[in-house]
Amino acid sequence: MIPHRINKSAVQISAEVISNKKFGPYHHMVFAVGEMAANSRPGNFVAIAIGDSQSAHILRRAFAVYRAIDKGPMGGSIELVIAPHGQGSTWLCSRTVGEFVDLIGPLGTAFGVPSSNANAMLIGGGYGSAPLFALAELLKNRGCRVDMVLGASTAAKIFAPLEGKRSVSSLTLTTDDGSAGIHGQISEAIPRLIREYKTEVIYSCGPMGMLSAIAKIAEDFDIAHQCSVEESMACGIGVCMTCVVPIKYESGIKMVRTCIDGPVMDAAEIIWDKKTVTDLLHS
Amino acid sequence: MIPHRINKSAVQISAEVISNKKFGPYHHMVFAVGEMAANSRPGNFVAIAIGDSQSAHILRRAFAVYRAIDKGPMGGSIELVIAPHGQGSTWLCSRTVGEFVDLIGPLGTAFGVPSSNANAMLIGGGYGSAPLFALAELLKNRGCRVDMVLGASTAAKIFAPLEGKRSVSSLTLTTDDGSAGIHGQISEAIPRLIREYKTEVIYSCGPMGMLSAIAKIAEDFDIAHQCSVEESMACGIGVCMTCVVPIKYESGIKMVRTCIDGPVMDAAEIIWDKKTVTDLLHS
Amino acid sequence: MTTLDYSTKIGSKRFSNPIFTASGCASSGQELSQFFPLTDLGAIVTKSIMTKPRTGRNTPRMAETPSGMLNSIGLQGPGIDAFLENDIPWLVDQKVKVIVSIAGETVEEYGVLSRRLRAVSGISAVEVNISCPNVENRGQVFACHPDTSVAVIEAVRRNIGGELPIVAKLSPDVTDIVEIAKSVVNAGVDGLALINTLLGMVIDVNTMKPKLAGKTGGLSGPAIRPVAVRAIYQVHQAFPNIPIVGMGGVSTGRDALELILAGASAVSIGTASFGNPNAAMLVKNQLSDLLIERGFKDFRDAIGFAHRGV
Amino acid sequence: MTTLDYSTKIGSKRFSNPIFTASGCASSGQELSQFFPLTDLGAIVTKSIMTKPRTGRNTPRMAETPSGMLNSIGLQGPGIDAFLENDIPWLVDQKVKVIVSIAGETVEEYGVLSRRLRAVSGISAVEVNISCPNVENRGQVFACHPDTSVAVIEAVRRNIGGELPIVAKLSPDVTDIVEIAKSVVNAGVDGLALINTLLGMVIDVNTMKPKLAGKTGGLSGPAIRPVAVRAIYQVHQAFPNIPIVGMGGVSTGRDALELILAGASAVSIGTASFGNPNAAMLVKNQLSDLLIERGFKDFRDAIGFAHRGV
Ligand SMILES: Cc1cc2nc3c(=O)[nH]c(=O)nc-3n(C[C@H](O)[C@H](O)[C@H](O)COP(=O)(O)OP(=O)(O)OC[C@H]3O[C@@H](n4cnc5c(N)ncnc54)[C@H](O)[C@@H]3O)c2cc1C
Ligand SMILES: Cc1cc2nc3c(=O)[nH]c(=O)nc-3n(C[C@H](O)[C@H](O)[C@H](O)COP(=O)(O)OP(=O)(O)OC[C@H]3O[C@@H](n4cnc5c(N)ncnc54)[C@H](O)[C@@H]3O)c2cc1C
Ligand SMILES: Cc1cc2nc3c(=O)[nH]c(=O)nc-3n(C[C@H](O)[C@H](O)[C@H](O)COP(=O)(O)O)c2cc1C
Ligand SMILES: Cc1cc2nc3c(=O)[nH]c(=O)nc-3n(C[C@H](O)[C@H](O)[C@H](O)COP(=O)(O)O)c2cc1C
Ligand code: FES
Ligand code: FES
Repeated sequence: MIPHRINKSAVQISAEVISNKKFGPYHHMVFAVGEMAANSRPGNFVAIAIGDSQSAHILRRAFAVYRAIDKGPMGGSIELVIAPHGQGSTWLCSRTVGEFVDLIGPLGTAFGVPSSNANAMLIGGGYGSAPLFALAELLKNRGCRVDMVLGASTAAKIFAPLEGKRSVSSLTLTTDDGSAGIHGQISEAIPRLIREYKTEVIYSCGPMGMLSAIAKIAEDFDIAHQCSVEESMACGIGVCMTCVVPIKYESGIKMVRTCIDGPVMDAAEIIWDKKTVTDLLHS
Repeated sequence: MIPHRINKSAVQISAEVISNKKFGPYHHMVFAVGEMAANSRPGNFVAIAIGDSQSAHILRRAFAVYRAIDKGPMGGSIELVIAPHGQGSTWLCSRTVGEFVDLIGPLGTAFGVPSSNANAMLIGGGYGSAPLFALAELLKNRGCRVDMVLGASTAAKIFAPLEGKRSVSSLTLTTDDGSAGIHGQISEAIPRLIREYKTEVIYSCGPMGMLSAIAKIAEDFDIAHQCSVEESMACGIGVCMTCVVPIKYESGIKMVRTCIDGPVMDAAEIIWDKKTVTDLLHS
Repeated sequence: MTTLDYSTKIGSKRFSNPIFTASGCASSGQELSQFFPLTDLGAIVTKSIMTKPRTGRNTPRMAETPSGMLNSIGLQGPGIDAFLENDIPWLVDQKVKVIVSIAGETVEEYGVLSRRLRAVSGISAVEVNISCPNVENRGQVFACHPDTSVAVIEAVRRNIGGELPIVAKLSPDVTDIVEIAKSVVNAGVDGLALINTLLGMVIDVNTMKPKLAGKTGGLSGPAIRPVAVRAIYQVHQAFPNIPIVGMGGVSTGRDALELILAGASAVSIGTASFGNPNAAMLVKNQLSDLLIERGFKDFRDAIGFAHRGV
Repeated sequence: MTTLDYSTKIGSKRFSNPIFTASGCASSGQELSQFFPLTDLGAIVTKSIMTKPRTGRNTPRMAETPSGMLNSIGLQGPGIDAFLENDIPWLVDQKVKVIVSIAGETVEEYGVLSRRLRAVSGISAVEVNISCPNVENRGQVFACHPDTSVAVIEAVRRNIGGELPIVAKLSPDVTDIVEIAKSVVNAGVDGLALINTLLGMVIDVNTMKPKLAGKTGGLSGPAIRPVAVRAIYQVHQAFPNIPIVGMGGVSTGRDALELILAGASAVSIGTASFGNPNAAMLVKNQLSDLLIERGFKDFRDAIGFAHRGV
């Protein structure tokens, strides 16, 4: 029998938008969520319904929690960083203060914190940096050294708010087009930085390609690597089996749900190579 | 070949909501429509898209024009009276000033005006009274006597704005529950009123059951009767054939589109009896 | 400016662009001509015509459904005589490309209709509607079975003569649409139209009866697009050289592109025109932008692209 | 307060209310138990289980569509051993009514699964999924043909023994669903589950390839409700005494009532639970209000009411 309750602190609420500000190409949005905030850990996400009851969009969209503030002036609040991409996220970004959205959270696994203090490197791609700032604060309070590396295709797409930088020992930026920081893909810079900062554990969040490249590096250096993955999710609560990633299992493969066994997962367990997965599926 | 152009003054525009006021159980809404207003005649309707582009509602809703003002301070405007009934009308009634809706109009036939002045009776049920006020003004300006009879299930549901009453020689109210005017169904009162006012032509607008009852009376008195019918419309512009009513045709039946050959039709041509229609369809 | 060869072919006929109206969704054309010049369409597909005038079904004839609608018109129409006298000359006069859709209750009726069309000039193709769900007896849906489908197509071929392309319109409400397609391809059609509506029903929870007078109706609109894409993909995979007129829930250029990538040589706009009389023009413009963005110089290179890989 | 007898029956088994979860849309139950007490459900229908553990298909496994979605899970599951060891005892322990859904690649596999279920206590019925579209070969969809459907049902009957009601789950993707229903009714099923998903496809217009790794997927959600209502209506008309578990796009009490009026004895909530984990409870409460409003004192009087007239 399963020992722990699944979705154990998740609740469905109608959450008021209390702030919505453009931040470069992203929207920084704050929602009044009451007690939910107290249960949210860095790495958790929330799932938000799109449109009203007459919307042709029937599925929720998942968003990583950027910050959860337990007791603010408005009660508990949760903050998200949203890239207006397709119809769902664009709809959400156009909600104005005072409107309500249907929100479920907190969901999924959280980043695990090392038992003794360690040198941690936090690597974020695009809006993937969002959940890393709260993690940085947590790690710093535990006495860890926190080196942060943020990358994006171009300078404008790096999400790195001023106050977020407080908790980090170093901050390195990379851009594919060289418009800020190191020129190149984020993963290219990582090996050198690992050596420089004597990194003992990596935390990452961003596009699957980036996570996969970092996983390879972490394996080479033989250091622990927790990544927050992003697969298409229909339900966010573990009932639909759409959001799976392949992990190594006995001599084969097993599909695990990234909404309840993730989004934060041990990168070493995941089978990153698409071809290997296809081969194993058809063997 | 067909002599006149179908939908000949219809245009599709994005119309701004310039007023939205509750009026008893109805909403009185005003839209900025520019030149469209000049082409609108009493009896015409407009078709409005429901929800945004992500709405699960793919069809427009038809609304009779209550008033069209050619040159107001905001340019041309069109006014509607809407009963929030199902999802579409409820959505429309919750639009606020400054929002835009996708609107096509003017559509359909208009009330025909007698060539010489005549005693006209205008009969409206529920929001069906809306298009009759502009007609009353037109008829009065042509020198007709205008007697108006408005009915509804209960007093609150009679739509009869003060300024609308200016143009009528008499106004009679009826309510099914007796809460205002004559107690009973509107059609019960009509024969007596026809005699009293020496009615020569009837104009009606309201639920199909009411129109049918009036058609019977008009036939008995042998007076002309133009009615504005309401059938479920998918397109409003004559391309789908959903909105038909059965009319007498040679020895049988013909289905005509109420969106382009109506909504205003000669009541004497329509086959009102459901059973007759079914029998003719299966003969 | 990037140029795009936007033309397409069905059998021997060429169309200036691949955006058509869907049968039964543009009446006989005049109603839409107030909104855009009909000559901007690749073709207008007329409402399925029968030999005799037909009253159609009782009302209510429609019900809105989530992202779709049901209709049960029951093939109301003026009959072939009035159609050839009034509707066709007007369209031909306007220089609109016309595809005539025909429907019959019997195999013979299709033959009679084909003979009548034989002599008519100005027509670009005949679409044989063997899949209308709005008939009293579903046994009458010829496209439900290969043998009845073939019987109709053969009657049409025998009677229509000449080189007018024959397009068979199929129903998605079958166990194996590829099998039906195969039967009519072997019977010699020049193209396929996919898909007609799905059989559906709405019950009014207030009256507690079916909402439509005809009880069942045909489901159309965006709701059915995934079924259309699947049917087109399967049939194009089996018969890559048979042109497909694709339809089913297209209301934007993106949607049209989806059907084309699946294998459609042309795309008909049906229900979308009810919500937006300018839908066909919107789709036409958006589609051309999307094709150019993706580097296509010839529209026909995009047909069935999802089968080929990048 | 007006009272309503909300109970329903499938074969010999009684359920406290007619709201079930749909197979594959509630996993094994625990995930939803955070949101409402599972005992408030009429029954939980478990995800279709096979003999061996199964990995399922590659990702992406889903695509949102207008008022619907495609899925191609490919029957991922732990296999019957782990299922009977972990999932069933937990549900039985919680006193939840359980309907076990089974799926096989061969007729024999259904037989094996039935034999395993025979001895298990605490199960209320077995739902035989012969209609999953997410298999490599559509020839494997047993519910596409009467003979294969019957073969499976007979294998189940022979092996399951006792009086556990057998419910056959059918596919709407057939030419004549009444014919398939007839075959399994004659083979002795105690009930039917209508409908499974429709086969569909979405093409990603950016990659220009099918969006799902498995190319095709099953279409579910409000988009398909008119097809579900039609199928239930047709089958109930043909077999008024066979209980139907209705499903397909139900997300409100109104929707559930529509299926019930068409002929469903119980209603399963599938895709709606993805958008709203509390959907089943919402439907249950709204439905009971609607029934009471309409003067029903016994839920069972509403079943198939649209056939009977007022
Ligand atoms: C655990 C998790 C955390 C996330 N955190 C954030 C965040 O902090 N900020 C942010 O902007 N976005 C985040 N996303 C992505 C977000 O959920 C949406 O997928 C994205 O906003 C696109 O949705 P859309 O409706 O605008 O686009 P559409 O393209 O219209 O989406 C269509 C469908 O595809 C699915 N989909 C498409 N792409 C993806 C993808 N890359 N990942 C998952 N589902 C996809 C969507 O769920 C949706 O059902 C996260 C996703 C996951 C799974
Ligand atoms: C010519 C004409 C003029 C109209 N004028 C007005 C008016 O001035 N004010 C007003 O409030 N309403 C008017 N209506 C009715 C209006 O178009 C809507 O049908 C009504 O508001 C209900 O729509 P809904 O979306 O709220 O309800 P829903 O029940 O959600 O509508 C569902 C569908 O059913 C159709 N439908 C349902 N009932 C009717 C009906 N009685 N007539 C036509 N279609 C129906 C709708 O078009 C829609 O597609 C008029 C209708 C027509 C045809
Ligand atoms: C109101 C209506 C009437 C239709 N009439 C016909 C018809 O006469 N002949 C025909 O072949 N198809 C007819 N169809 C089917 C359409 O041509 C088309 O195949 C179907 O609606 C799917 O496309 P859509 O989703 O774009 O509407 C009709 C559809 C609708 C909605
Ligand atoms: C993600 C997903 C997984 C499903 N898995 C199964 C399954 O394992 N067995 C089965 O019989 N039906 C399965 N179905 C079909 C549903 O049980 C149901 O028949 C269908 O989705 C229609 O109902 P809905 O519109 O309420 O979802 C699945 C559906 C979805 C969306
Ligand atoms: S999103 Fe449904 S199981 Fe993960
Ligand atoms: S509403 Fe379409 S023809 Fe009248």
